[in-house]
Amino acid sequence: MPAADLLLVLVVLADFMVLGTSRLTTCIRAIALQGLMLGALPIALTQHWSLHIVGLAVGSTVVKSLVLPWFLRRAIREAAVRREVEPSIGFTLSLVLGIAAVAIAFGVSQRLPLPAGVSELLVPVALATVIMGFLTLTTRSKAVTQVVGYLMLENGIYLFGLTSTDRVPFLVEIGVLLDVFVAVFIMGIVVFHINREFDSLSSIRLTELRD
Amino acid sequence: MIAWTAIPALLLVLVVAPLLPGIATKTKSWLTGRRGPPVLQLYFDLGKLWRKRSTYSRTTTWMFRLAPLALLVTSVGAACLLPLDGRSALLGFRGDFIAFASLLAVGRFALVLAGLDTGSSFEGMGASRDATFATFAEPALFLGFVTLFLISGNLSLTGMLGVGAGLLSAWIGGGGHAAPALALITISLFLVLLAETSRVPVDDPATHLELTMIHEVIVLDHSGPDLACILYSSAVKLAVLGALVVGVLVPRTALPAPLTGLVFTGGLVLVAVAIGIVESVMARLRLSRVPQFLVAAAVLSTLGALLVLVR
Amino acid sequence: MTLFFLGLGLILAGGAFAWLLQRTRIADSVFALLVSLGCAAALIPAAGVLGGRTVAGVAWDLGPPTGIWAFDIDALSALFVAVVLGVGLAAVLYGISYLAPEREHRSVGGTHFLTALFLVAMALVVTARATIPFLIAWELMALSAYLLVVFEDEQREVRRAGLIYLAATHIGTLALVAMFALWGTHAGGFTFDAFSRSALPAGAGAAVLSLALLGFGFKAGLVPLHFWLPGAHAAAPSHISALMSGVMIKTGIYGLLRVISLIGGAPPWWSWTVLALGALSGVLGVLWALAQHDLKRLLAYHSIENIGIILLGVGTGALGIAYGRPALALLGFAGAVLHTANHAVFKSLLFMGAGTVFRATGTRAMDRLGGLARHMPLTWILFLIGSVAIVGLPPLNGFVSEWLVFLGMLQAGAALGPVRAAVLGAGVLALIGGLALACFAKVGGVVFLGEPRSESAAKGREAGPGYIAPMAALALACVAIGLLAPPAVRIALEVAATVAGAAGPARQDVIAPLTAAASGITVVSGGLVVLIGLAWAWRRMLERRRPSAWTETWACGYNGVAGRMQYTAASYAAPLLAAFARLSGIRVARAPGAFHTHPFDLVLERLVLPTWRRMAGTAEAIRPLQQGRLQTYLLYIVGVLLALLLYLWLGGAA
Amino acid sequence: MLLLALVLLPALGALGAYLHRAEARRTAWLVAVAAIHLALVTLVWTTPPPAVFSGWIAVDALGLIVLTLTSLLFFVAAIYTVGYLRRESPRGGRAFVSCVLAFLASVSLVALSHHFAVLWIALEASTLAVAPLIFHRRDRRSLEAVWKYLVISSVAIALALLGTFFLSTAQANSAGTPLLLEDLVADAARLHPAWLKAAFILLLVGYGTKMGLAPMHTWKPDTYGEAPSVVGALMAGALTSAAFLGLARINEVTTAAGISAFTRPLLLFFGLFSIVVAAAFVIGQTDVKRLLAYSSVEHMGLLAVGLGLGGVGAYGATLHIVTNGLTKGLLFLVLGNVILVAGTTQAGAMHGLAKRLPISGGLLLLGLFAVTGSPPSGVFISEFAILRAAFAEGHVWVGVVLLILLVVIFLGLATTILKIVHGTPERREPRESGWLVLGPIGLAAGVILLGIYIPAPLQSALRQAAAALGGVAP
Repeated sequence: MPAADLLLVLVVLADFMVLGTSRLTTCIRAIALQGLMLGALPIALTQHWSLHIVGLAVGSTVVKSLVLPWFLRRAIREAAVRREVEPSIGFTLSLVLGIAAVAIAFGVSQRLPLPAGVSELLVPVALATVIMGFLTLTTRSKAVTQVVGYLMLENGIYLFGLTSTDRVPFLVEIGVLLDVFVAVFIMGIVVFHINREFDSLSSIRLTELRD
Repeated sequence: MIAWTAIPALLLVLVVAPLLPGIATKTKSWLTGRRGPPVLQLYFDLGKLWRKRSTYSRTTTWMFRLAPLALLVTSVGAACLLPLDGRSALLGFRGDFIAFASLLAVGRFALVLAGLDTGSSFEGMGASRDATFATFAEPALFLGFVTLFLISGNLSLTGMLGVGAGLLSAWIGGGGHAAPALALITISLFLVLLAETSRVPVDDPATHLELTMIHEVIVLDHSGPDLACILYSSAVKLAVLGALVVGVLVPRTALPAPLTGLVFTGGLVLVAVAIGIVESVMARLRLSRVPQFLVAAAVLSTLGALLVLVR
Repeated sequence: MTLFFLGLGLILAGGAFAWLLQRTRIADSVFALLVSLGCAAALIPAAGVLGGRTVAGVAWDLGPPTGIWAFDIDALSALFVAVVLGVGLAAVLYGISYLAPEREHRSVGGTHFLTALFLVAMALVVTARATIPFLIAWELMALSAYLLVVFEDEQREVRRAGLIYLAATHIGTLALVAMFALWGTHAGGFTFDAFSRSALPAGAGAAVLSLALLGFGFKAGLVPLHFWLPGAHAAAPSHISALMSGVMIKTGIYGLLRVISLIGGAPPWWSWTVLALGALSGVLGVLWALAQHDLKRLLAYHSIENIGIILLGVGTGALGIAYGRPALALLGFAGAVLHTANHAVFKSLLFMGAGTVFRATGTRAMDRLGGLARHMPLTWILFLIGSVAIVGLPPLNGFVSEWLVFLGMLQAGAALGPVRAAVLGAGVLALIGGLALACFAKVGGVVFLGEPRSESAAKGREAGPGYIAPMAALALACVAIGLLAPPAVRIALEVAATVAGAAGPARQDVIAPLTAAASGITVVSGGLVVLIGLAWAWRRMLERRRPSAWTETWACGYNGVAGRMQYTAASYAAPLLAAFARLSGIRVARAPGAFHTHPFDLVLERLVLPTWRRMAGTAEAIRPLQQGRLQTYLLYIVGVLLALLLYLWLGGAA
Repeated sequence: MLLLALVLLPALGALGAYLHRAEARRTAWLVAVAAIHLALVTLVWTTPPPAVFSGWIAVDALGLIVLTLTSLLFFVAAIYTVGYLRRESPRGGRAFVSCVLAFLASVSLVALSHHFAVLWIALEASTLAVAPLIFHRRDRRSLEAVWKYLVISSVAIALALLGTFFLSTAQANSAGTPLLLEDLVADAARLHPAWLKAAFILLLVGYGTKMGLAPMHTWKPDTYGEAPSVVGALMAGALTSAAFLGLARINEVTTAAGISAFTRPLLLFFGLFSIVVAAAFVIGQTDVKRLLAYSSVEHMGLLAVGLGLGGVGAYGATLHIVTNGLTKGLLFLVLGNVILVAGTTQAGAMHGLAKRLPISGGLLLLGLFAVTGSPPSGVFISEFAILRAAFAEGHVWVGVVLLILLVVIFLGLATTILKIVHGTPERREPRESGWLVLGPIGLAAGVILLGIYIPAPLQSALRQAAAALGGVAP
């Protein structure tokens, strides 16, 4: 159990890293790190080993900490985009809101009746990650950061999914993983096109379509 | 439905009609200290016009020539629908008062079209005014009939004014507020008469300025027998509307037959005199005020109807 | 009913042939033949019902959700079928000639097909006995009419008029949809049979009646729901104007009558409302007509007026039921249905006349017309017959129905209680009659009499028999109904009896004396015709003895008359309009030496369009919601999520 | 096996299409696959196949309705695509056909899945299959559109995944296979209500976004505005219906669990709010495709309202899936024809369509009247049922608001579309290509047929589907 709790704390720290940094590469590194923790978590949480758990751990690790970060890095490599511009609410406020998110997550989890045998940290961390994913999505303007935010959101949900690993069949989890993989893959392609199409030094607004 | 007994009274009206404008003019002359034309002047005029030949404008069509005849037929037709002898009309049926008003309207429609047929803007002007004032006179006339219907409970003119109307008992305080209502509509009908027959204060038959005329200006182009028809029809119309006023004011069903004719003729003469008096004491209204005058008549009628309604 | 549907099928087939064969020479003849046959076939059962026979209704069960499709012809339906197909046939035949000159510019065959569809839809509207077929027929009618209105869609005005019409009719249809939905929910079924068997609770009944007034009121064009009507009628080709004005708007009246008969009467408040709306429509319709300079717009406003008169009848009849006076109900409804039929005949005639004038001169502006009587004598006589009829004068049909409406309102006065107040409506009807007379004197005088006011008016020549014959048929109908008042009145009363639900001796007590009284009308009208005829013969005889002289118009010393010097439509109407001040709906522009009046629709331009603009403004104001930033869009989702969680937290979780 | 074939056929077809290099062969392939798929669907109607994968993949009335609609629309779209690709040859045509087929596979899977996780996977897959199609034109605007679509849809679908997890948590104490629809419904009484409600909320937001319920509809105008018309037709007709199916599935569970009092007001609120938003944005809208997008928002709102009303409303909503799908397909394809000749989506730049392209012009007019619910279109019948439900279930105010909004939307749609249909055209076009009008004519015929008569098999399917959603047939 302590290993699992440690991993969960690291997940939250990775969230804060994304929120606090201005460098895109750091963002991607943070999400890769988070992916690594998520890959390790099924193993740390489980009481009885099975092929299901191992497969999930390997799959997650490969997709979330290796393939996707690599792909995102590639997507931004050609354009000289390295820095995120100031988020619309400022880095400090982002971090403060992140802390608030953690607090809310812990508060809410107190009230949720959970099935027995699940780490007490798991649900709050999942919720906090979801919220901070949303925070990233709604306050950052660079496309890459938004993909990172989406990944955080997915990671939070994945974490929640771990509460019911033993009830959700393996096939489903692989399907989910595959979908996320394809989603980010396509997003990456679009990010690549965005970076090529729009002047990379100007802040990317993408607000031509409107009423 | 058809009462042949009404024919003598009808003939009487048709004969006496041209006398009434003469009496009105004479009264007015006397009151203003002049001698005035003879009472029978209209008969002379009609006779003279009858012998002449007509002159037509090349602009006009058959409408222009039809109008005087239509006017004549409708005026006489309207007379057939009134119980002139105080008892029953030549032709009476449920809702005949609507036909009465409509017949007068047919004549007017033809006359207005004839005015426009000449293409002259003077006659167009007259047509416009005639149509305008007649429009406002219509509700007053109908509401008068409505009041009569409410009092008598009958839907034909014979029933409203003649046999079975019970106007006499109404006048002497029979049913509720019937007497004041009858008084109101008498006034209202008289005002309608003034307007429909183009007398002061709506129109001045004696005027000679085309821009101020109404009735006279429509018939500017009519001549000879056509004009005679028009003048005679106007006189008949005056007599018919006068007979209506007399019919309301003086119920004669209780009188013996010979006396009825006498009273009736006397009543018509009185109406003519009243017209003369009005003409001598009032000036012609401004044209834009005339609708108000007629609306006032309609208001009187409505008031009359309301008085009977709320019994 | 088989014959009826066969007839409708023939009409549709005629339309289809007109479309498919439009490049061939026989298209028109085939179309005319098939439509004539179809109308004749479908009219046979209707005539039978009016003659006292009964027709067995039909019903097909198509299963839910469209349910039972029932059709039937009772006396009310029969009268309207007669109106639809009788007038419709004349309009279609007229339309063949009327559209012939357009052949080079556009697909005339398509228009003929739509006209046939329009006719069939109207015939189905008045025979349908269940919700879904009724609404389908109703909408087919509305939409085919729309497509016909925008016949000349290259003109901006036409498109605008079409759009306004479409908007109005759609609102009306939705009101009816709501009405039927509500009614069916309470009645437990969607056939008219189910409606008539059920008793509505008071609240639902009030809602149904209000929605009926709204929905059918839009179609009928009563003030203030009339705003689509003048534009659409003016924009449509003339035979379509004739159909719309003469027949289509009457389906609104049909609807009201049908609803009354199904519910079994309406409460007093509703009847009074109808009566008041009738008075309002009548007076304002004719007043606004007087202000118009465009011949077809003028006629369109007269339709509003006549709808007002019809509604006075409907309101009186409804009052009769509401206050338990069957005689009153019979008279009111009889006036309404007879005037409906009459108006269909003479208004179609007038619109065709206007169309003939338009074809001859190329303009509908009255102030560019004049003097057409000389070169178009037949058109003029037919138009005059229409005019006399619409003004409600003897010896024509308009007089008969207005007589009935008058009698209805007076009959109210004979009763006791609050219903007596309806008698005052007679004054309003009289005013309407007076105004209508003034107005049609203007139309006839300005358009046909005097001197031409423009080159194009001078060029006008008499139209061919293809134009004249259908108009003559309608004119003949005007004369026939006018002179044969007793049978017309009897049929109207029988129809009214089906609406009022009156039966037995009570009904005969009313019908017999009234039919007798109507023979008085025949005497007056016949006498009028005969006497004027005699007077004319006598006068011409006299003229032969003393030949008349021909010269210029005297015109108080001016030398003759010139077209442009004549009194115009605007100046003719000015004193009357001045008396009504702002209500008259004209904008006056004065300049030294110039005086113009511009008529405009008070309701459309002061109420409807501003409301629409305000709505569009509001819509514009919330556009920034969709302002293009992805982050904001995501915030919406987060916001919704939080709000929902809060909802769960506060209320739902327990 | 038949059920698997319905999914695998287009999936393999997608791969196969990618291998074809010649465009003509690819489109022939597309039409062939579409036709076979449609034939298979017909087979499902005649001989209902057994469920596979222990009930995960099965066919029921509601799913069959969505499946048939999808297959039918797809077939029409495939025919249309033949004409479309002839006129406008896109870069990357290979990916186009493959993605379209992948879309068919995923939506078929949605319709057939009786397992919430499979449902989710399939819906997410359909989202992803569509994305490259939106980016078809490869310009800045379509780039922006696809980006917004991807992010919003992905976020929403992620929420739906969370909801699915919640659902499985709610099921912790009950028997049966986790997340299997039949088991959830059968043992609904023992679901944990709080978790179920939370799951419903998340699924409502998630699938609601995919449907395009306001205020989560924001991707719709951009996406529909930039996607090719064929794709628009498929998305507005089939994809939204599939997303609604997701919502309907959870609704089956909540109805069985007896928490309708909690879910129905939410459905009513989002339904009406969507219609309000659609009304506001339809007025004065000059871009025809965005106009259709808002119309789609409106109809999604109607579906939600029908579901939220229950009773006959559920029946109405089920029928509305079909009628709306056909109508949307018709409108998108016809407007596609317009855009092909006009070269723009701005209504101001097109006029005189009735004379320029008489068939398309007539169809557009018909589509306008159909989509606004004029009788005798099928949309009218379904809307009428929903309206009846409003009165019958005691939500009179819903009915009143609905009617007023329908008027406003009609005005907005009519103003813009009639501007296109009427007027004088700039030039006349040669005869219209049969490929481009055949499909829309078929759809129009279908829409009108449904307004008059509903065939017995469909009728009984609708009845069953309505019953599953806790409603009744009229």
